[in-house]
Amino acid sequence: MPGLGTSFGRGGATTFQQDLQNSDCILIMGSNMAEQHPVGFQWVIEAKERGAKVIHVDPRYTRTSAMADLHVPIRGGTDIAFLGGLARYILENDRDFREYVRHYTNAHVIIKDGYQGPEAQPDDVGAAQASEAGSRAGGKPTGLFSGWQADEQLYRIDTWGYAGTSGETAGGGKVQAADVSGEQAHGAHGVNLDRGEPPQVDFDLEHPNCVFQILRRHFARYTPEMVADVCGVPEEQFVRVAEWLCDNSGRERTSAFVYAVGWTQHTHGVQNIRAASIVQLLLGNIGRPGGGIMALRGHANIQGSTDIPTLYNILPGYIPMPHPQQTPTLATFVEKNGPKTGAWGSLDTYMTSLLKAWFGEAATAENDFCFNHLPRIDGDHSIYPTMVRMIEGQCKGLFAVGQNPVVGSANARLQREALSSLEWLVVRDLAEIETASFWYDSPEIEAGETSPEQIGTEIFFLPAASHTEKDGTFTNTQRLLQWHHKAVESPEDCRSELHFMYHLGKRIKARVEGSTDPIDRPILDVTWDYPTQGPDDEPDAEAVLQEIGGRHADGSYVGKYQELAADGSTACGSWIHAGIYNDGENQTARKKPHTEQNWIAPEWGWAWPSNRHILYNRASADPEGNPWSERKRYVWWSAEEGKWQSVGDDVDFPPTKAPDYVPEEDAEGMAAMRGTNPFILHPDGLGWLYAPTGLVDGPLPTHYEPHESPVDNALYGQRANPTRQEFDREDNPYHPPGSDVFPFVLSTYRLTEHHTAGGMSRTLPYLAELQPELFVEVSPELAQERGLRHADWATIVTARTAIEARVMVTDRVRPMTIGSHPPRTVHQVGLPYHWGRNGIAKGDAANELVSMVLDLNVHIAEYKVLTCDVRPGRRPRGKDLTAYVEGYRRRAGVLHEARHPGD
Amino acid sequence: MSRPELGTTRLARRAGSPQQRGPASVGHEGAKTTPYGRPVLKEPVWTWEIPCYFYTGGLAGASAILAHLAEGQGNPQLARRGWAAALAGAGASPAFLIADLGKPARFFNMLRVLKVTSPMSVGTWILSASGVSIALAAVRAWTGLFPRAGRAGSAVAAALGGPLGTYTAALVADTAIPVWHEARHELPFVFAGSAAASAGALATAWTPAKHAGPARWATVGGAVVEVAATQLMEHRLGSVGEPYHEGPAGRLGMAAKAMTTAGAAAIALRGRRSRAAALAGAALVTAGSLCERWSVFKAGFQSAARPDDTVVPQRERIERGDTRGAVRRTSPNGRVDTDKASPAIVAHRD
Amino acid sequence: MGYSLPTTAWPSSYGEHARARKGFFTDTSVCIGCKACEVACKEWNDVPARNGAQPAYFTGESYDNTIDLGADTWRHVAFVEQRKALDVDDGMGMSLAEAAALEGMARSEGLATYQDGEGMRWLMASDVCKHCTHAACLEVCPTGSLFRTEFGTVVVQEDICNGCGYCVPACPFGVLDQRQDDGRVWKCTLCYDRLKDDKEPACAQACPTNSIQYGDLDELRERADERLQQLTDAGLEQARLYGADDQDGVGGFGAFFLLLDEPEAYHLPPDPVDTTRDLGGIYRATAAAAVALVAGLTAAVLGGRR
Amino acid sequence: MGIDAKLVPPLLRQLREPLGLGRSVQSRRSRELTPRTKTADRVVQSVCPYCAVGCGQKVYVKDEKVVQIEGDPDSPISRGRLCPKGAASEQLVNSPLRETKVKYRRPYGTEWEELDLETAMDMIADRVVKTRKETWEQETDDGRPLHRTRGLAFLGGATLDTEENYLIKKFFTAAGAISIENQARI
Repeated sequence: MPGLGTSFGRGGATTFQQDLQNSDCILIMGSNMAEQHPVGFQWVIEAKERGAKVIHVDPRYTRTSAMADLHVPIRGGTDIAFLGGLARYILENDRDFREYVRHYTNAHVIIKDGYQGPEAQPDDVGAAQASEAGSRAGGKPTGLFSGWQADEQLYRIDTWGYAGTSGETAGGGKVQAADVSGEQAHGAHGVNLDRGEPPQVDFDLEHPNCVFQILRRHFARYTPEMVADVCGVPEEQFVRVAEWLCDNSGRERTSAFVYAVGWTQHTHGVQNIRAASIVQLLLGNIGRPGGGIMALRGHANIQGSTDIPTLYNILPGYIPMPHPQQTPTLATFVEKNGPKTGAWGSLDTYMTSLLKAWFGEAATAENDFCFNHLPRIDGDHSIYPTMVRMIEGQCKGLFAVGQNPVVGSANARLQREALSSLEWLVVRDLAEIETASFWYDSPEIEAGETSPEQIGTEIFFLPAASHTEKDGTFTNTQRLLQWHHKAVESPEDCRSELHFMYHLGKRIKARVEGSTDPIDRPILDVTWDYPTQGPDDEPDAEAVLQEIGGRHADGSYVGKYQELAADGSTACGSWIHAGIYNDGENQTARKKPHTEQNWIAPEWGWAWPSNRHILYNRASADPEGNPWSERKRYVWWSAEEGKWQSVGDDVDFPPTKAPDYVPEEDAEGMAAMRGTNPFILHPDGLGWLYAPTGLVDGPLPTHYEPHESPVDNALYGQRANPTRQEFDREDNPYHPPGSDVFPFVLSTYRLTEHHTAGGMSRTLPYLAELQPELFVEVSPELAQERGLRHADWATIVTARTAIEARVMVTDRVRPMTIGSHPPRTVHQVGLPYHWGRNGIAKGDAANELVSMVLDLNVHIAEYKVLTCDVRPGRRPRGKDLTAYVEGYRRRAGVLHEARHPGD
Repeated sequence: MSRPELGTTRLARRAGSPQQRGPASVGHEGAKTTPYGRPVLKEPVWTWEIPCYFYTGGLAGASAILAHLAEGQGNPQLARRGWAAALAGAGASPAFLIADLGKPARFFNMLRVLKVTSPMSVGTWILSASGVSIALAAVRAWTGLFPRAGRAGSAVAAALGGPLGTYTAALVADTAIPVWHEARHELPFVFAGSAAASAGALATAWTPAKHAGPARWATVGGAVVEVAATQLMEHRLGSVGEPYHEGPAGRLGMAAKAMTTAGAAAIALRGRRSRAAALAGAALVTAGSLCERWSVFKAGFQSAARPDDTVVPQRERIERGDTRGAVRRTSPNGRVDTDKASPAIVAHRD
Repeated sequence: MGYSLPTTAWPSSYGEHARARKGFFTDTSVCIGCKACEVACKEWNDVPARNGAQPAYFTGESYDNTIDLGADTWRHVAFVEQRKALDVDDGMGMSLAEAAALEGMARSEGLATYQDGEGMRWLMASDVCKHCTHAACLEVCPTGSLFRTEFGTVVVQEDICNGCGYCVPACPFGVLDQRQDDGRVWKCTLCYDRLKDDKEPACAQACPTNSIQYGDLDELRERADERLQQLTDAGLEQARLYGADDQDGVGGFGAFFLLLDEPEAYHLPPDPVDTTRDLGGIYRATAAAAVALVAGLTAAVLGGRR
Repeated sequence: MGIDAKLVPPLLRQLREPLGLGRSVQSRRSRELTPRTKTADRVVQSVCPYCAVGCGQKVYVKDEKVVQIEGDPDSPISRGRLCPKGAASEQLVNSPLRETKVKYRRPYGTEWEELDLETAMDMIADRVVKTRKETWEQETDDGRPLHRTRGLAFLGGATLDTEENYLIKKFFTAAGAISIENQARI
């Protein structure tokens, strides 16, 4: 989501699923939409029926490919090379939507002189640390941006900014880098511009250091030949994709991109999305009907759980968590985190309202609205490092709520090690998942390495309520909150999380009552009085939603976020959700049939922000405010009425701000936003082709090989993402680059018939029978090479462990021919990851094989590409398995030491 | 559906069958056979009771005719034994059916309706009516009670004997199973011959030789018809008849022919004079008749499991132009391609 | 109401109670093989899963692990992986290694390959009971359990079925089967109960891409003709309708299909026939055999006197 | 048609329909069949809990039990359609493998034990309070505020409701716990 956040301002899909029907061309990449989002895929079919081209770029031929006009097989992990190739094709052939690019993106902004891109030759860098990478690369450019700190393996980003500015958050330490990245990058906090104007610009796009020219240089070597060499995509096929996209973009036509975790689960995941954003901005497809980037989330409320996060580094509405160095007071917090211009210019109102919602009467102007009640983050406190801290005995208790890390997280064995090291563990789920049963049933117990008598974790398994047993909202993949009504009471001990958290909070509050210890003050002050109902004293979810949506001091509901105040007169749990109780009505519970309203269906649920369905839709009109074309009419300026009009959506722009509005000197907030700038959360109101801040691994996407890859980087001396987050531990061993012992590329994925870690599908007879056993998809060529027999067993091995699966020999998986001198074949292997030891459909978990190595921007693991070996037959059992894997490690020379620069 | 042995699947178990393709590519555009060699049809669900019932039904029907004719001819020894055999057959038949169905109520459920489109429905009514009339005739034959009803029963039973002895052929012929349906013109004669042979053989064995002349003739004549009709059927079936040359159906068919021929020969040559030959011949013919029914029964299963036997003849019909099949494609100019008319559909339709 | 596409018993036996003939048009060109139809059907009709004592297993038949239609699968999605341009014989009896080697050779000789984007297609099709205009299962059913409903569909009445199993081999598509535990025969009812409340059948309602369309059969046929024309115009010459006409061996299907290959490719018979259409001939042959039996025995009795 | 068809046995009804293929053989059950969506006590609009498409669901309740879940035709996103997982939602709710009682495993224990829900909640609250106190970090070495604990963590699934996430984030943040994470990372 930072990929979208840094590019456009908000960390959510820019469009909505129904709008896909308006597309003239849909590129599905990093997503297997027909399989993972079958019902959403109906809108792709609708587009196809209207004549749209559908392209699927994916290593495997899937059910999505079967429906596409063109399936382009690609070597896993090379998406940036492909997308960068598209960017180059567009730029070199003048196929960009120039007027859109000129006015709505930061193409015209001039970047600091000190900026140097990854095309620099080792000698140019002048930094000693890069020389090693350069010498190893045999004359290839370094692949490093300016500011690389080899000793810390981090960038100092002060050379990346707009020329004439100085507000970028400085790099220079993992600690701080994590602060400005990730979900916090939503809106790119921290860039300060006077009245929203970049200081140096060139609207002719000719200045050598303007973004447009930097972009051209950056992608100059991403030629079709290079794409073929790196991705294994034949040139003709690549050009066909590029032509289809270019032909179907511009004034009259729009193309849409669809992605999912096939782009995020990489050590360069955020940059995959950045690359797509660049292509879509160049083609002028953002903010327009049938355009946009549709991010497909995998869970009912995954968008919602970042909007109102259960994430360590943000508060509701993407407000950063405070940091001890930067933020001794609320004022400094606002100053450090909120740019003066754009929608983030009002951060003080959002933050104060949040604190009022949380601490109520106790939050006063005198005590900084209890700002100091908030805990501070000063490092990576995300889940993977936290699991490691459990192993080290520093983290003692864990709530695993509706989550099954033993199956769903990378390096399942390490996950179990962490759980075994806890003092106490609370598991809440519908069925007894593997995370609850690891202490008596696990591969380690099977191998005789441990036993229940050796595991000291105290475990509470609490049965959960199902979605039919509680009121509440899910935020779907298009930011739409939909209320689901309670149908029945939950059985016996089953309770909702709302019930659990509320009553646990009550108990904890009771235990510290009367305490004078200052550490208990926040608990005593937090507002915790929600009406309850029913036999189980279920808290009223509507009351919670009302708190989220916000109230004025007089108790009336906040209508929109612009009403929020910094003086404590409003309380609002999440500023982006302000207005969710507009007119006293639960907006999310609106269920007006789609047949009785326009195709956007604004009266069904409620989309944040302000019920907008296509974000940045100001961009669907030209700078003067007229629709780019009749065919793509969506939002336009009506001079007669002095306000913006739309075909039925909410306009993502101040409603009466004329296209010719120019900010005055010293203007702040939204007043500092020109009438032509559609990306109102960015301090400059522009779509960011180039991200001067917000990302730790570069302002532009660069092709790097995955952490584990059989080949070298054909473009740069730097092999993999230099900032990737590694865990060099004996229990998390990595494969050496290009290891012959692990010669094949493995990708994990999902199937239509199952759900994620299987807790909600392997337990159901009707789903279990559809895909009863784990299987591994291999090409006929690989089957021949390794002697694998169709439908027989195979063992898949990594340095982590070995698992077994049924063999699916299929033409849908093909070896890729890459490189030209000489060409070489890379075999790819597909492995769905749903299985585990419990339920009806049982099998080994694919994530046993995956190592913990993360994208530093967001701390997401690289599930999509790793290397492995595949052998016929079942895996060894018991101690033999340990010896078997140990043999592999020995032969591969797996060592536990930090990587070398350039690797 | 049970799990096959570890590491094998239905596909692997069928290794070597003509339907198997490389496991990677299971088909090509325009495939003429089904992917994975999967059958188009379902195998029947019937168990061992059904071929036994074929036999007992044939026995009852032919025995009733034999007994009735023997009555008319003044051969009460043969008649009484014929009625007894008919009664045994008519009694065993529903018993077998009920065993197959699971409970008696399920048999009587068939009397809920009378459906001429269903040979089984018609047959059930025939069997029921035969059962009652055979019982009456048998009571009179053995006890002399209810003479008028018995006489009527005798006539009715004889009249129904033919259908009772042959309707099971119609039953199996009216299915989609190629080896049964394509033999629809021959199967009734196979079953008729078999019925005559079975009834004759039982009567031959049981009736004093002096009175058993008609029974011996019936046995020999029935056996000849059974074997000849079977040969003709197999010949006419062509490749669809392959199940009769392989597997259980093939072995049972061989045994049937051998035993029936040998038994009939023994009775024809020595049956009148030698009690032992009569008994042995009767036993062989009876066994042969049972085997023949089992062979037909098993052939149906084997035939259903062979997708080629279902698909290829259909495809040939289409290619010959006998029928257009169930597929329609538009012609290049967009008009519907209907130049090949399908044959008129006859018989009882729904 | 005018009734089109009549069957023998519908609408005639229902008089004013007859409703429009309902059916399915399954357009496999938009089937994404998600199996929602299989699950929605089972869920609504309480059809048992193939787990428990005889658990489902990995069949290796692409993504199909439910194998075929039967007592416990009333909707079944077939998956057919096909090589297109690269026509390596048909792989008969070849080992995997041989097939792979041959394919490798084909590539080295410059034939079209998968990476050219032309070498692969994956057909998916949701199969179901055809609700034939002339339905052999219904005709041969001795109990009247199978019957023609007021919607023109063919339904097994579970309170009547006695498990005789006659319909199982009678069906030219192999749709019906017996459930092991209760001995009765089960198949798609076209959600008879839902139809009575004017609700769409569960599978059609669930189908994400509208591959399964439900409605009045005559309208569905018109829609199918249009669709076929549309696809043909778009150059998809493999498209064809299956069971959309009265002239075929079962008098047209109540649930018909748009396919992208010959029916055999989907395990479907190219020329299915309601064998009861030959029942006249069967009865004649049987009657002749019965007469021959009587005649033969008469001859035997007469001959046996001597 | 004069006589009430319901009272006449099929064989006689066949007088009107000799072939016995249609109405004459219809059973009483078939005649009176009613879908359970019609006999349900109430129907509630819901949202599918699986992926993030956000399909509308209709939940039918009879005798306080969910008897059917199907697509909501009113939804502009899904238009009444569901995928296999969504279509299996009724089984999810009424799953034979669903747990409905608290289970407790003591340290080094070899078996699950029964535990009263209220007791379990009390025990969990005790542990949170204790762990929090033990692992509290008040300030950095140079005296800047930290006000936190890293001694306890939360990992949530992304199938939790927005309101639930809000209470979780709110309370744990107030309690100083910062490792509050969810599926979005996984």
